[in-house]
Amino acid sequence: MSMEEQATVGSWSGEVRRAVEAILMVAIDPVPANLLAQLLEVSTKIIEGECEALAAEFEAENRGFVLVRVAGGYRFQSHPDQGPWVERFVLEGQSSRLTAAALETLAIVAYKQPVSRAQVSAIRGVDVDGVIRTLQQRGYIDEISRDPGPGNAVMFGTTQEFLERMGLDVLDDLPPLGDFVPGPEVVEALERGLRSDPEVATAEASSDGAPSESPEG
Amino acid sequence: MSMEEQATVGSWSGEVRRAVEAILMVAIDPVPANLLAQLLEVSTKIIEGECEALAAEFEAENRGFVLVRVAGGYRFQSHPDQGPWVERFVLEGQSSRLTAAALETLAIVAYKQPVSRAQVSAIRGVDVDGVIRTLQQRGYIDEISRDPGPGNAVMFGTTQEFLERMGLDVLDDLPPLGDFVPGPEVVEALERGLRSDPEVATAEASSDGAPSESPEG
Amino acid sequence: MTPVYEGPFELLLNLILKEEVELYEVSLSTIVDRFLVEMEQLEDLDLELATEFLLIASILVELKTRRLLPGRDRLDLDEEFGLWEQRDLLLARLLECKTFKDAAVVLRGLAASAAMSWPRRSGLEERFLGMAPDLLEGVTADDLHDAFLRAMAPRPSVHVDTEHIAPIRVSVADAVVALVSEIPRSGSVTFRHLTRSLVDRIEIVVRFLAVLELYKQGVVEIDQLGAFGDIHVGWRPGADPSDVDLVDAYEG
Repeated sequence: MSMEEQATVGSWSGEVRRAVEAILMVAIDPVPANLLAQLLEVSTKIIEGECEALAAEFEAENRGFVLVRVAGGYRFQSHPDQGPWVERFVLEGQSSRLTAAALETLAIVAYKQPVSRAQVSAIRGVDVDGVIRTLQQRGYIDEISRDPGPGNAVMFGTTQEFLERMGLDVLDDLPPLGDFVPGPEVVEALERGLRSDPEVATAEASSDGAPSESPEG
Repeated sequence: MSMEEQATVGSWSGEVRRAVEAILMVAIDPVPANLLAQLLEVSTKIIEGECEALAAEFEAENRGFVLVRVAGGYRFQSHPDQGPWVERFVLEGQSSRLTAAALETLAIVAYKQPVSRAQVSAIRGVDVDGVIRTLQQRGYIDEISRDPGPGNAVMFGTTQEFLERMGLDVLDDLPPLGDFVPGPEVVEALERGLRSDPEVATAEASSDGAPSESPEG
Repeated sequence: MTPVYEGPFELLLNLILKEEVELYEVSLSTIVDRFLVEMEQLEDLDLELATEFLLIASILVELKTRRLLPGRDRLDLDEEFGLWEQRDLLLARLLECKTFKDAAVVLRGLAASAAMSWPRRSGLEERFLGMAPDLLEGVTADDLHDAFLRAMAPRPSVHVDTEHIAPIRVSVADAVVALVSEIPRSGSVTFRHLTRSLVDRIEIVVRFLAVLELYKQGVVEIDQLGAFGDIHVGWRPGADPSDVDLVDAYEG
């Protein structure tokens, strides 16, 4: 199915815009125009045109958010003039503690690094994109390599900042796991996460949505 | 600084909307109306009114995203009809479709909470420890109290995450359990299946005289 | 392997409701036999689950046996009450099981439609990151260690669970008293009428036993026009309500 096939001629441009809006709304990182073009099966030029039109629309409607092109991609973000309200929200409206679930995610990255999102997600049984994003934004973890296999998944590890916060000199100072042996379903989950068969990945991702977890509050 | 002070009279409502849009754009979890009210120094009622108006606006503009009230707060999410496009984009992430057993257990916890493992187990007629643990790991349910009686059994209930995954604002939005109580024909079928009355058995066997209240035509 | 039944209720529910298509074909004998066959085919049955299956199977077999027994007069009322109670609890649990099965279907639908939308989880923009509170405040390396073990913990092993729903205690004696005050007044009433205010099936069963008791004592007449027809209960002309023995022996 492509956009052209799906939409009637009159609303074709509208359909591209709606799909772009939907994808940008859920994207964690800026989405490159060529990726959008590939996903929606239209030219990059069309995507760029639609995004510009959308950005102008939001500007004209005086929205509290903007659509910007940043770091090689498009993303939604809060309007610069709403900074003071967002600051209030950051300072007063957010929990200052990691949830138990977020701590588990951080622990998995710390002990299993390098590890991919999919692997962590397989162990935790939930979608961890949001948590990984927060941990990365806070500088506790970062991309440290790429999986050499097909798909080239991003592999995460902990940062120098993390070590400092935990009062550790080197990673080996983490409390040892002893003779801990993970249960069979954990091993299986890891294997599944490591399997880089793209077809399987697609099939899994397209079944009805993984539950996701939030890192805070 | 409050909204009233900052904004001119004419655009006051518009300013609340813009701030709400900006905050929701950076929030990771649904933001409760009363938190928005507190941050923006207006009443919860006003926030609710503005959010409803915003949601209606996006709907009318036929956007690819929606503003919804879920799990006690507001959030942006992709429009349901854009699911197929978003799916193409969200390739990573662990699918974790719940099994029938997990769903039934979840239903019991949702409707009977607070409820103990033993109570769930008694209803399902099977041991539910593994399923309960899975649901807890995925964040759908959690320990919410202890039974004051002997044994101090852990009592389980559903979480915010559960509401989010079900797309519900509050628990009361679940259809009433009464809707699922089997109809008279099922009750009758079950009764018949377990009937031990020998006279009836004979009557059935010889099929003498049509039963006056048979559910079948 | 045969379809995996989560438990004895699911299996029994399935066996009975499958028969629902042909209501007149519903036969306890068939159901009991199939239940036993399915049970035999279940592999990897752990002790707890096996016990549950056996418990249900024994109730079923007893019901079937009772059905085949001629001459119900010789049955001990207490014994019969016990069997009825078991059957009734079984029914109640099957109904409960079915209720939540149907509720689960709705949850599946809710989850599926909610999954058509993805929430925004992009989080804070760079310019706000500096002011965000330090989430690792107070977290130690040991906390991290424990969190890792929690995350990797295998599912707990199956544990023994013998809790069952406590039977509702209702007494035949109380039911007899209620009937003695009601039936003579109305002359002749249907059993349906006598139980119209009752909710719990076990209460209805007890009331039925009370009617049987009054019949045994010769103060009421029972008439049923055809199988499944209404049961008419009439006060026998001349019988004295004050003569009725209150059957304390059948309490509870």
